[in-house]
Amino acid sequence: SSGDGGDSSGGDDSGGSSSSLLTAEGSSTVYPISNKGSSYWNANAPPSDGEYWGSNDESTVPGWDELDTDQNLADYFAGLYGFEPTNQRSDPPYPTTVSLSHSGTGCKAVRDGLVDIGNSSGPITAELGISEEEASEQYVDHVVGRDGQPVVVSSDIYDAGVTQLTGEQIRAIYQDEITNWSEVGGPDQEIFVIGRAEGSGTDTAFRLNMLGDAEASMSGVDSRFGQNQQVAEAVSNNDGAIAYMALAFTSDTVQPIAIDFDGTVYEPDKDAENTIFDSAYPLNRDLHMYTLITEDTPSGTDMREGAFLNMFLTTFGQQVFVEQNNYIPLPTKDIEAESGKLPDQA
Amino acid sequence: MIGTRMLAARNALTRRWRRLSGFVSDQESAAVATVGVMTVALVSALVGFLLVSPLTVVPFAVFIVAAGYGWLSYQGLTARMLTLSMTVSTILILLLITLFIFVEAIPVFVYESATVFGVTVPGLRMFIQPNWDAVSPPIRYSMVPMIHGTVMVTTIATAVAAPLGVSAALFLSEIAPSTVREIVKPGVEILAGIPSIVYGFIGFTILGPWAADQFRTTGQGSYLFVGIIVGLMALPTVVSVAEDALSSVPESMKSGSLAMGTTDWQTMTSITIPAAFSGVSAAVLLGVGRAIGETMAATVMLRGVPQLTKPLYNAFYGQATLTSLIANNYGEADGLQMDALFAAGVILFITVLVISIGSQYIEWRMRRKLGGEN
Amino acid sequence: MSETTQMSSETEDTVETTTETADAVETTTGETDELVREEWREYSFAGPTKLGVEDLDVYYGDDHALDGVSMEIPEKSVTALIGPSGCGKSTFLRCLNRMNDRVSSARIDGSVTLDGEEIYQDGVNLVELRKRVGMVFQSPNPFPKSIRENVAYGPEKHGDINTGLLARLLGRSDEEAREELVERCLRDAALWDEVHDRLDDNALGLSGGQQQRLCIARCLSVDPEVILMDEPASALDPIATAKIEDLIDDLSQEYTVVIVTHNMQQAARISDQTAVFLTGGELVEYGDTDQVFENPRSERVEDYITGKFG
Amino acid sequence: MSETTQMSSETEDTVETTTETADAVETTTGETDELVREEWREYSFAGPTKLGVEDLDVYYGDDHALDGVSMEIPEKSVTALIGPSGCGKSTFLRCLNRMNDRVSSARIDGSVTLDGEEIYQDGVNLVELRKRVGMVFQSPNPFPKSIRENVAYGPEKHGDINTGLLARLLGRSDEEAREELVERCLRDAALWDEVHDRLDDNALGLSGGQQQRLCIARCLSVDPEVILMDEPASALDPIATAKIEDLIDDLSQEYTVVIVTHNMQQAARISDQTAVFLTGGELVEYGDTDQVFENPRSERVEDYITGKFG
Amino acid sequence: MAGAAETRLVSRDTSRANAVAAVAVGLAALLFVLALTALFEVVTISDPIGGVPVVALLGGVLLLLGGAVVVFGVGSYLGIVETQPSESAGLVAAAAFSVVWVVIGGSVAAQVLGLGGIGSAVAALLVGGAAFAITAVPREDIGSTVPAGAVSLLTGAAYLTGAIGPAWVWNLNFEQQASLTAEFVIPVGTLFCALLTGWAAAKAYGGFGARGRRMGAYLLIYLNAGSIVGVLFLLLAFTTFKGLPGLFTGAEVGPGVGPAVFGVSLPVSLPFVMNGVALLNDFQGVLPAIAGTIWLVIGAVLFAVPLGVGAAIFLTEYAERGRFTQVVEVATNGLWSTPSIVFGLFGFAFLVPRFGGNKSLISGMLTLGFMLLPLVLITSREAMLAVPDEYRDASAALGVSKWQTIRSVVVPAALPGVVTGVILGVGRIAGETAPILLTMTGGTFVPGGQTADVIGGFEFVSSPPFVANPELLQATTALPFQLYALITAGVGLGDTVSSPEQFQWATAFVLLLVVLSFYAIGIGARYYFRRRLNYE
Ligand SMILES: Nc1ncnc2c1ncn2[C@@H]1O[C@H](COP(=O)(O)OP(=O)(O)OP(=O)(O)O)[C@@H](O)[C@H]1O
Ligand SMILES: Nc1ncnc2c1ncn2[C@@H]1O[C@H](COP(=O)(O)OP(=O)(O)OP(=O)(O)O)[C@@H](O)[C@H]1O
Ligand SMILES: [Mg+2]
Ligand SMILES: [Mg+2]
Ligand SMILES: O=P([O-])([O-])[O-]
Repeated sequence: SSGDGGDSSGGDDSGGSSSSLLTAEGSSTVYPISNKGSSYWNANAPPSDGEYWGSNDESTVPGWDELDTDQNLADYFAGLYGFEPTNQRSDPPYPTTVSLSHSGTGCKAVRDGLVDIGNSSGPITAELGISEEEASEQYVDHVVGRDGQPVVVSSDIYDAGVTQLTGEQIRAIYQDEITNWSEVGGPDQEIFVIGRAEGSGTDTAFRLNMLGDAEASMSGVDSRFGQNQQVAEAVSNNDGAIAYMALAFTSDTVQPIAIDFDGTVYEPDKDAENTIFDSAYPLNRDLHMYTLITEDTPSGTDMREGAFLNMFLTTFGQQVFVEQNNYIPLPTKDIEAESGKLPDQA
Repeated sequence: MIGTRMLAARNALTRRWRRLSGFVSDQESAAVATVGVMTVALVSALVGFLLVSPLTVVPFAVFIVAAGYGWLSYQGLTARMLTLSMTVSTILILLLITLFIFVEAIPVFVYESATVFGVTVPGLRMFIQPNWDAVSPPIRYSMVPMIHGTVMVTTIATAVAAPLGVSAALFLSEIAPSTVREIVKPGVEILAGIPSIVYGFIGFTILGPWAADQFRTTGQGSYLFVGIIVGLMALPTVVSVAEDALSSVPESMKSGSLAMGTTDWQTMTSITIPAAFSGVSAAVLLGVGRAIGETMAATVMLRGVPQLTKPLYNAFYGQATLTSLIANNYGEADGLQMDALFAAGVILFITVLVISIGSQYIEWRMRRKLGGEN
Repeated sequence: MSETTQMSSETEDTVETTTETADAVETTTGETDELVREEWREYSFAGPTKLGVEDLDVYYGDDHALDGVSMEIPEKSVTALIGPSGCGKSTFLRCLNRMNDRVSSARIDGSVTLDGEEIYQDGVNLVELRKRVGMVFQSPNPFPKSIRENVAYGPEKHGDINTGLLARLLGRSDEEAREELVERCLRDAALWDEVHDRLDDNALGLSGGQQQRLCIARCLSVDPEVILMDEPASALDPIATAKIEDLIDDLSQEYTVVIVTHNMQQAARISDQTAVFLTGGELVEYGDTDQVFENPRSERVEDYITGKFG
Repeated sequence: MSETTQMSSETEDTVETTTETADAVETTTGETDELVREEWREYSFAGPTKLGVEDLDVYYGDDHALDGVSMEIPEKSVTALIGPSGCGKSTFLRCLNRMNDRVSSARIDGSVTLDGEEIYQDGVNLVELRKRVGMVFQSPNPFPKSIRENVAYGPEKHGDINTGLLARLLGRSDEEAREELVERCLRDAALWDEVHDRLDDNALGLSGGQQQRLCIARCLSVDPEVILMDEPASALDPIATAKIEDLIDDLSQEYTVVIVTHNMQQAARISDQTAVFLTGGELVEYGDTDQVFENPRSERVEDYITGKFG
Repeated sequence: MAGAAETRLVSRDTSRANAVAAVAVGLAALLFVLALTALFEVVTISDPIGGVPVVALLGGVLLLLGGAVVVFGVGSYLGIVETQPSESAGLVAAAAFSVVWVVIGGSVAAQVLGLGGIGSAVAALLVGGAAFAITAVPREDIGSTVPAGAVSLLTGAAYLTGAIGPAWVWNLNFEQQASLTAEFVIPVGTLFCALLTGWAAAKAYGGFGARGRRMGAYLLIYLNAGSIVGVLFLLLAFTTFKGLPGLFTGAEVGPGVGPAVFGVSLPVSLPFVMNGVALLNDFQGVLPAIAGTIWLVIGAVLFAVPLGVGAAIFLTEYAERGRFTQVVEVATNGLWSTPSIVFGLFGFAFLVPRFGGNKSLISGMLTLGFMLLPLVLITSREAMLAVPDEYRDASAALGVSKWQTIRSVVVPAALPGVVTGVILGVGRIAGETAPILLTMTGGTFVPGGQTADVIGGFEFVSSPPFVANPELLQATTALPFQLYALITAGVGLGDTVSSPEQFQWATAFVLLLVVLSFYAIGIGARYYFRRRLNYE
């Protein structure tokens, strides 16, 4: 799996117990998950820390019953893969770092061996333009959660009553066929069409799932931004805006709308009958963390990566890192399938 | 004619060679040997570095040792050799920069060739068709939108920086009492120090939304405000170079005019500015160069969609400049698209280089003219 | 005018300060000199006074460059200022048309009158003053323009002649008046014959002597009453110098000329009266040129003239 | 040294070129002068010749700055060079220690000998030459260092004195030798009394006259045989000038002094023999100072000395 | 000559008319400030001040001003006021006024009269031509007051009558829609009129003629200089004001509260600059970015200064001035104006593959070093050329060799210039984002534990290149990049940052502080050296 990125000093990273820095890079969609995981990992909170790890009277860690350990957080997860505990707060058995860019960059970085883990919110096949076979021969695809990619509008539009659009309308907006909100029942105002950077997973997934082709044209876009956060900022700062993004970035000023696909209305509400939080939602997508298959690690995932990835596949991880970020946790059977891709625990 | 010129060239060469050999023969042979070792080691280290060899460090270490020995034994000669190699390195870096960005840009020039009158011109299509699309076929890497954006931003920036800058330079060199100058001059310099990302930050979070609101545009990001901000950034360059030019007009000329009973304003407009005209225009040119190369403010504030504004003079919209294209897309770009970014770099590089050389030429002419030569 | 107000406060309290400082410096001078000084103070001439200087002190920062100088300069005559380098000749000259106002470190105390009117007071129109008191500098400083433009520069700026593009568009151009003026001034400066066929050439292409005469012509063009010259021939060769000297002689028919020179023979040749400054900015002797050179009252002046120093 | 080789090729073909050019210029000079010239060429003095100059021509680009100058300078005496501005006095002086090699546009033809040895030939050690032929410049140019460092600069760089950090660490420091040297040179330059209590002050803080004497002290520190002085007193006041003149007088006991001055009285006062250069770089008269001033052979020199031009 | 009256040498009395002109200038200045506050929405144009709507107030003052200026001009023309006007206001003024009136004429024709494209163009040209004639043909007192006053009168009338009211909008009918709104046009129009009438009034105050022109020009030039300083001050003050709360979040003063440095606890704790971003921190900070910036600067300086100074020595002292030095000069000047992003591209293509293929601190250092190099070379060369030849001559005349002269005289004398140049250059590169974006930056919100520690990172290895420093070969962050990351991706700060906005502004403020302190040191050094070298 791991290339020589981050530790090209020639440090020994073929063995699972190397303690060199674990690097991840890529998707701004996956970033909230992996970065939160990474910060928990690096904090290596002791079991007495009821806020971030461990159980005590005041707070209960989700899924604590499964874990129930008296070790520090990273010590525990790394220990499962044979790493020595440090028993030090803020000093994990090996540190991790997550860089933020977008999926295309993450996939390229893992391909070129620059990082251990490539985060991507679109399939690597679309990001790198490779076939399924090539992908499965070279990379291991670890799915850690799901995003019900929302379409959002600025609050002035939402308040003016545009709370639902059809899939066709959205496509028309993005392909420059509809340019004024009045055409879809809103106020007489130009539509500020916001897109994500080309090469981002969000963009690829949107073209794929909404426009039907990863290379579909998007001539209607007025403005493109590098990261989801910037999109959110732009939507809240400007009137008449529409954008696609990831669930983690919605807020009061960045309102997701309901979308009508062929008569089925997917609501931005977890409790609705048809919800964008459901895998049936056409824009629903997997959030990936790719690792590279190399000669040293034919399985594709070494012990460091395994220990880190395993953390996300626990109930604890799904709840804290995925669900608390407003993403969709994996169903149990998917978790089992994903766990199967990891190396055996010590 | 050509014959005599060649003869002259040969004479010059032989003279050089004789001088060099004379120089070498004047030195102790051990000194010459040391310098020889240094030269060979340095050249090998350079070659090693260029070839990405891990052994680069060996010749480099030899160079260091030889230089150390030479320093202790033949300081004058070694110093001369060292400073020469530093000069050569500096030139080499310039050559490398030119070489690398050009080489990297070649594939996209080939890809975007177009045929006119039966002649295939590499890269022509980048300049004659206006669509950039790096995702949907047909993939097109047109530079037209970015050139348009750069021209828009630079024009607006120049309109801001040139008059204000020249007037401020005039103020500093001719008008301000010395106490005021002591305050304003560092102030202008500090203005030059404010990092462009800080401007970009303020522009993106405050100015952008404000302008979108004022002009009722569809969303934020306009050439107008990027231009104004970039103009503000180019201002200090214009001020300091123009001030140099203005104050290099000899005091005797200014006194000559004042002694005739003209006002100082008349002296400025009739004597000082005309005499310093070349220098002042060089200042403006350098400011233009700065504006063209400005990156981060544009990257953060613009819309990042490479297309022409409609109509072309609509400065209330801001799409992309050559610089912002690179900064926005280097991350996910790959293959040809990456090469296209290098092509943008090449355009920037050549433009700015031409401007720089032009302004140097103008300044050189001015110095000659004030020196009394015509 | 900002320059004017700058001076105001210092003008009034001149009398007190000067006497003190003068005393302090005087101690280095011998007794005889003291007497001599009283004597030349009574130098009198026929005809009216053009410029009157009373107790003029100039400081550059802490540097006392002129020390209580008083003298009266008669109309339509040539007055030479001589003295060793750095004794304040140029400083004195530049006080007469307030060009020293441009030196920010300079502080000026005392009084200078032009035709009896104080030039160091509030509300003096510097433009008008410098029109009436013209100046020619040590090294020729023509403007980087054509010869014609150089000569016509002053009148054009003063609006006496209008030949700009707009004036031409409106048919108000005074081309002829300008041509006349240029010819007259160049003739007066003894330059016409040499340059009349290349009036459009750049003035920087002239030789040093020609440039200096051009500067004189330029100075004449605004029709001044007084012409100040600061070593106008020091950068010139003997032939050019001779021409300038002749010219000065002619000019004194109509103008009051004050000239600084480091060449004593020159001073003796061309001036009617001579003032000798010595180091420290004192005016040590002032009188008829013949008398000063042949029979100086002060010993120090005699030393200076006979070349014991300087 | 690169400078040495630079000279080599030009040195040989001196003789031919010079005669031609000299003829061309000669036409402007009167007949009598021609004769005079022959006469002073025979100026002879008792005692040995220190510097001999033969047919020296110097060109700056196309500018002929020195025109076939030949003269011999006697040991342990003061030789004054006078002449109008730009006549080539400085150029001549700078040829005597090959400082003119530093002007890239200068081309030098002819021969200069020091104690009979040609200094314009291949392999001349310029460092050694300039140690033997020291120089003091027109405007005082002390280094921006302390007074002590200024005086000790030459010997330290030549390794005669070692007081660097390394030397001090190794216990080889010649502190005492340095102190002695500094004192001796400053005394010789008549500066010791004024500065001995502030040797560590920056030399730029001294007055002009003191700076000039410091430069003389610095020049003495490397123990030269000849001292060239280019208008050493022109920037100084009378008192400082008098001190320098006394000093020159003293120095001539031990050193051969060649001095350029624009002050004829000064030349008359201090020098044993005087050479008069006139515009065009000719040496027009050379002889005993008294004779040159009182009874010049050339009319042009007489004109010059009596101030008809220059 | 127009000012037929004989000019007196001394004129002390200020006339009442002069006072009027002075008051008009003052009024214009007031209006200028008022318009600025309206432009930046400090006062809202629709709100009333003391019962009068702001628009009406502006309109009234504009009318007053325009009237005053016109009356003064006419008064001068009629000889009621004593002035010395020139024959004409001149070509420049005429051209400027005709441009102004072309715009006004065209806009009014298009907007109010609803003429089409050609119609408005004709109207614009007619009005512009008339303005040109009125400026150029009559005497200066009329030519420079009437067109200016008329603009002001017209604008004032439009505001007062409500022709341009707070709700006024002019849709420009561009394909990408844009409109001019009252919020923008009213303050800007006022600003513009204030400038025009202020200029005219200043001219009137100077009595027209040469002195009047000087007055008018000086007014504008002073205003410009003042505005530049004002903008600077505003930028700094604004960033400081916004940045301080974030900077001082969680700050504590007291013995031992701070982190330990060499075993001693500091008496201050400023978490924002002493922490990284980590889950267990009480307060988040940007320490790794500060450290990254410092290392970048150190690396760039270590690379560029020896190289640049050495090359400068060779070029000034050894190389003969000629073609070669000229080419190098042109090349270095060209290199200095090369856009920073091009350096980034070069670093990306050339350096990154040579240091392990991924972004690394050392690639960033060298890229910035390349940027710094030409500046060091240029300033060192200038400083060395400025060393008087007398020093070199004096040393040579003592028989001292060339290198000794360079070492003991030239370099020490040039040092102030070199040092100042380097510091100012460092200030510039320390704030650069574009080049490091492509060559060095990795983690966005880096924990304090991952602060780059270059010195501790050195180690020897058995295979070539024998020396290794993983810290140098790792991506890290730096202040300008951190700010960029905050703009593009404010996520990831964790839950412990109560206000991401404060965090952003504090980062901007710290960046500004770091960069400007380099500048302050540079400017201070220059000041110090200049005073020290000018031996009083
Ligand atoms: N701008 C200035 N700033 C400071 N000091 C000055 C300035 N101008 C002149 N001085 C000083 O004032 C004194 C008198 O100078 P001034 O130029 O008047 O002398 P001068 O008699 O004209 O000498 P020279 O014959 O060399 O021209 C000198 O000591 C000089 O250093
Ligand atoms: N470096 C140089 N380059 C070109 N021309 C020079 C140079 N130095 C001197 N000259 C010219 O050579 C001629 C003689 O100059 P030099 O300095 O020797 O005269 P000088 O007699 O010392 O005059 P002064 O009394 O003014 O010092 C002059 O015409 C001068 O212009
Ligand atoms: Mg003078
Ligand atoms: Mg000389
Ligand atoms: O997840 P992305 O940042 O690549 O959209």
